[in-house]
Amino acid sequence: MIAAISKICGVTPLLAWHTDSTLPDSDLIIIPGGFSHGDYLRSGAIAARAAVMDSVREVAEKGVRILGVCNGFQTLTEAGLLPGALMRNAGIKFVCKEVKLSIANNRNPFTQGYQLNEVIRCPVAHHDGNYFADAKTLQQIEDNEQVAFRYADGTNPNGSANDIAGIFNTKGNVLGMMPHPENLIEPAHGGIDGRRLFEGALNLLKAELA
Amino acid sequence: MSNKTFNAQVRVTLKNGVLDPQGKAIEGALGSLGFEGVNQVRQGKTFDVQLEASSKKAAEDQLANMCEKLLANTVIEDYAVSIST
Amino acid sequence: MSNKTFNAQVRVTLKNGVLDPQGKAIEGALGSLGFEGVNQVRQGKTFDVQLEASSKKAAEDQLANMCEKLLANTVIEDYAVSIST
Amino acid sequence: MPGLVAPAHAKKKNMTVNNTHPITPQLIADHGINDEEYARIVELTEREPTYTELGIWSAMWNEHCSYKSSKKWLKTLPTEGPRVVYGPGENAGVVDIGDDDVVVFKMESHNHPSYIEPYQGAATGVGGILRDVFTMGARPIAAMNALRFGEPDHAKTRHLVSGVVSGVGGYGNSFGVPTVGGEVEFHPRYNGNILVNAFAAGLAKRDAIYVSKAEGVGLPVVYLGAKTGRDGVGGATMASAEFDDSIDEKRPTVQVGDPFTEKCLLEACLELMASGAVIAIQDMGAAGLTCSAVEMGARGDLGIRLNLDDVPVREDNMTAYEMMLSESQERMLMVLRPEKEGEAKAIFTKWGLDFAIVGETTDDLRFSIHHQGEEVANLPIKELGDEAPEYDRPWIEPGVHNDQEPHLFAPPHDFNVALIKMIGSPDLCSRRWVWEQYDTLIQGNSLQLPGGDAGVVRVEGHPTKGLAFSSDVTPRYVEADPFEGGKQAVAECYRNLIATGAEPLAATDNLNFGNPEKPEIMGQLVAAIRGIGEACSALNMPIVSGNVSLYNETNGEAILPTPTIGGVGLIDETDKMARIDTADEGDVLFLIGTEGTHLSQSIYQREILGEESGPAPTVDLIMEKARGEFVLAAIRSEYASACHDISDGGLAVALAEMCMASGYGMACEIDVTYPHSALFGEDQARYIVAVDDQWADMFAANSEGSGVSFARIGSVAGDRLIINDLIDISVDDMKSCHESWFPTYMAGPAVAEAAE
Ligand SMILES: Nc1ncnc2c1ncn2[C@@H]1O[C@H](COP(=O)(O)OP(=O)(O)O)[C@@H](O)[C@H]1O
Ligand SMILES: [Mg+2]
Repeated sequence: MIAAISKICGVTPLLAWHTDSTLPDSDLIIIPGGFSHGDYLRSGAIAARAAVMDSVREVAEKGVRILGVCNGFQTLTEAGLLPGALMRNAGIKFVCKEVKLSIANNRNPFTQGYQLNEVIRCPVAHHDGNYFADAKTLQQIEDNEQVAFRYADGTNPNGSANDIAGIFNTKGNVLGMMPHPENLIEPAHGGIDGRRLFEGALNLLKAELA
Repeated sequence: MSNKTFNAQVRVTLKNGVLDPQGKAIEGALGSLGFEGVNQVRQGKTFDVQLEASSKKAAEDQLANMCEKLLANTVIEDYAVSIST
Repeated sequence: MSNKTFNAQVRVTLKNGVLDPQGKAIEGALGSLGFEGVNQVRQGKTFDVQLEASSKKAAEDQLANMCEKLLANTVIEDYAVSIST
Repeated sequence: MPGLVAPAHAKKKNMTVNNTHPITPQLIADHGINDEEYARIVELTEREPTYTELGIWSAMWNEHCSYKSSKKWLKTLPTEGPRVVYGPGENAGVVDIGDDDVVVFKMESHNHPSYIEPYQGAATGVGGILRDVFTMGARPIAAMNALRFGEPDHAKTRHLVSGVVSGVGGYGNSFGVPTVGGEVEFHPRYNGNILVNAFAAGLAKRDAIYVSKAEGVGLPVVYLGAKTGRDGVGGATMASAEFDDSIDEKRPTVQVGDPFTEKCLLEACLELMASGAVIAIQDMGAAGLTCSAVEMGARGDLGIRLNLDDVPVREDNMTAYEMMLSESQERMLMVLRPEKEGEAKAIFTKWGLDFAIVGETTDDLRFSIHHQGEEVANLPIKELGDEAPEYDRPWIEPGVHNDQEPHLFAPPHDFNVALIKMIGSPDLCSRRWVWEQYDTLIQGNSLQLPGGDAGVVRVEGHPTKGLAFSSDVTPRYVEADPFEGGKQAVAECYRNLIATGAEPLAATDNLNFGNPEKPEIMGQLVAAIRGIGEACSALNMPIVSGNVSLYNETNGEAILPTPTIGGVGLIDETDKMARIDTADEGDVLFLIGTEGTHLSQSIYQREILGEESGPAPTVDLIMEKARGEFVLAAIRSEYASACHDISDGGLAVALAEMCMASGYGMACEIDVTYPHSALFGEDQARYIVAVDDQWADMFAANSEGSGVSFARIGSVAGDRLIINDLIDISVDDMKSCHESWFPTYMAGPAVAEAAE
């Protein structure tokens, strides 16, 4: 993720340690993938209770953009910054493959680089990506148009409710998603569909700059 | 105030209505192994916790607190605490 | 022979001496959340199984068999079966 | 020497087995030590060893650590080359890839533990090999796993496949290394003894490599990582013993992996090394504290004194014996620059790991162990390793089979049916079910994923370079002809690297064989090593690291001899790579090599005729090299729009695989003497290259000019594979058959991992 961000914006991101009590002043905070604390107990559970998450919660309230990818998404739900939970994949196994995503809401900095309903390619790699929320919460998420991405064309790899692959918080400044857009940002990856997400979030899109 | 050592068991189970892919998979596997008459399997977690507290009540309170804060994800899970010794 | 429905609980825990990285990580997390006096945490699994059997004894036998064959990894885990209803 | 007599008063109530435990003939035998070896041990110890000492001797002298049966033959392997920085003897081999970068790699087996507990066995196998790589200062960048299971219908196979694959993934995914390749095969000869060979490679700067040789007297010996438990006490001894049906009794030795601790250990070690605090470092693998401490001392001509009271333990009442032989995972031993102690300790504390000074280096060349105020062992440190027995075990030259002409093999009733059956068979079907459980993308540098000829990852920090990895061996060939089979394993690995456009650099070998005390098994080992050596010399692929796993037998039946080769190749310009899946409509197809003729030991013979017999195909190493270099040059000159080597199943299977990968059909006209051998013969040193129409004549002219045999066999077209009037199948039909065997098989009954 660090390499991807450096490639996209030409600046190396600052790092925060899990015990830090403050965060550097920044435009975008990313909680990347990886098995934080081995994903012992529940995926993202221990990371969600790290000291640094208090600061994340604070700046989230102030409207700073926060992106959680994969384990980052799990951490954000465990921390209560996003609704629902990510359960064991319906197929029980870890799954690493490319899926299709359709853009469910592009009126947001993270997704503004995409067309509404555009279908993009994106890899997933996770064991617990099966999005669950109770019926009422799910309805709220849908009503508020909080769904950012849905698995498209029958590629739902994990049994997620309503094919949900990524959601915003109600304010729209926090995005959590299971797929890994950072692994599809340059021709060497075989595609660049993931790039626009970061460009949007970092205000690097041409339209925005103009 | 002197502390005593308590051995506690915490059971964390999925709330009703929350899907349980692992339980489902086990149901299927049991069926394929020839076990008949299995209506349902739900998988949960247990934690055997040894802790020091001033009283059984204090230990219970602390354990419930641990569940709320860490051991259970109360969006999807219920918990139950019991102290054996 | 008419079958009855039983609700059983299976507890699967790591054998003594087997490393429990999960339990260890939870201990650490509880510590950093400010819980004091936690000596040890060991994580295990539970299975709530609903099954039909001709008798309580038959249900118990079947559950033990399920543990041996699937629910527990007897190389590193112990199991205990209890039938509540 | 200081007379060490285990005093009778040494009894400590809190020890499970104390150090005065009598040394009986039975106890000696239980440690896998024979009479002759014991006599030598007494001579070197200069008295009867104590219980702890016996454990230490047995750990150091068992097959796993001492290589006593194979050493004589391993010495014959080519291990040097202009790029080799460190060959065998270190934790992993180190090879220069230019720009001050080195690649560090090794392969190691975890066969026995994986049979007993497939998930944890495989997981800790991956953990062990990763540790070997980062102990040297390299950050792991790629992993592979070579797996061999019993026949699919065997009662245990599905359970083992399921557990091993999730264990490999469970550890590697969590640790964060991409798994970019491997092998999976099934054969009844592995029914009671599966093979799990794990490979890892890492990247480091040439001048930042760390080795195990300690330097300096009176320096602190530091214990790093996770705490010690009773896991795997006697594990290395178990790995050197044949299985019998009493295996269940050996179960308590199973180790559990903790990938998160390992990840922290990686980061802490690299940080520590960068701080300049490390003089020598060694991971605790087989025989844990014993092996690592002896190695560090003996290499540096130093003694080591350990105080076990300072060893971080996670269980009560551990004896010296248990601590010295524990195989708890995720641990390291280091000799520290004393002035850096504070800094070093802070790093480990930050990563939540144990850091304890447990001893010091001495000048007396003794391995001295103290526990609870007593010296429980005092042994000559050099002799523990250097004086390990080295056997020239009797061996017999393997027999040879007469060549079998193609016309002696029945042709199929229907070529389409035969091809479909072959590509949907257990050994040729798609391994997608396996590799989709592995994180192949983590770190963001994967350029070629499993499913092609070799996995490729970028060299981080370099604009154009990449490394290719392939793992290969064809055990049925090795069984038929250990010498040719050994050659073939190397040659196929070489070919897979070439097919991506990589220059093969070096290899690691994992020699899995049966009981070396049987002359015919020893003969297999000797001949296979000879074959590997010859091929490695001819193809400039020195062996820089490796592992020997013997006694792979159950109830007297040995596995197929399986010398797995893990090869590494260098791609200078990754935008000029070739891949299996990039053939484009209109491309012209070239066969590099000649018409297939060899059907003995082929997949055709096994899957269609139901037989495994005859000689292995021979490898002409001169031709192998000439064709390899030609194909490599063609790829580097960007002639090849796609490339694939021809291996199991022959030409037709290779073409089918390219069709399925690209989604395009092919129309081929080939010269055939015997159709079935032309299509399915497994002759060696062959490739298929797809060339853009506009370059085809030029490519043909170059082939002529360089003297390699080649044939223009057709073009990429439509959505069917058509070969003469023999084969006509739609790509979709091939795909569905190729993709379905594994998931269908694994959906069958009795998979215990659901409860994981
Ligand atoms: N255990 C495994 N893990 C990852 N990839 C695997 C595994 N087994 C096979 N593969 C991949 O499947 C593909 C086909 O394997 P194989 O038939 O052995 O290749 P080849 O014939 O080129 O040696 C290769 O890309 C290989 O890396
Ligand atoms: Mg190949």
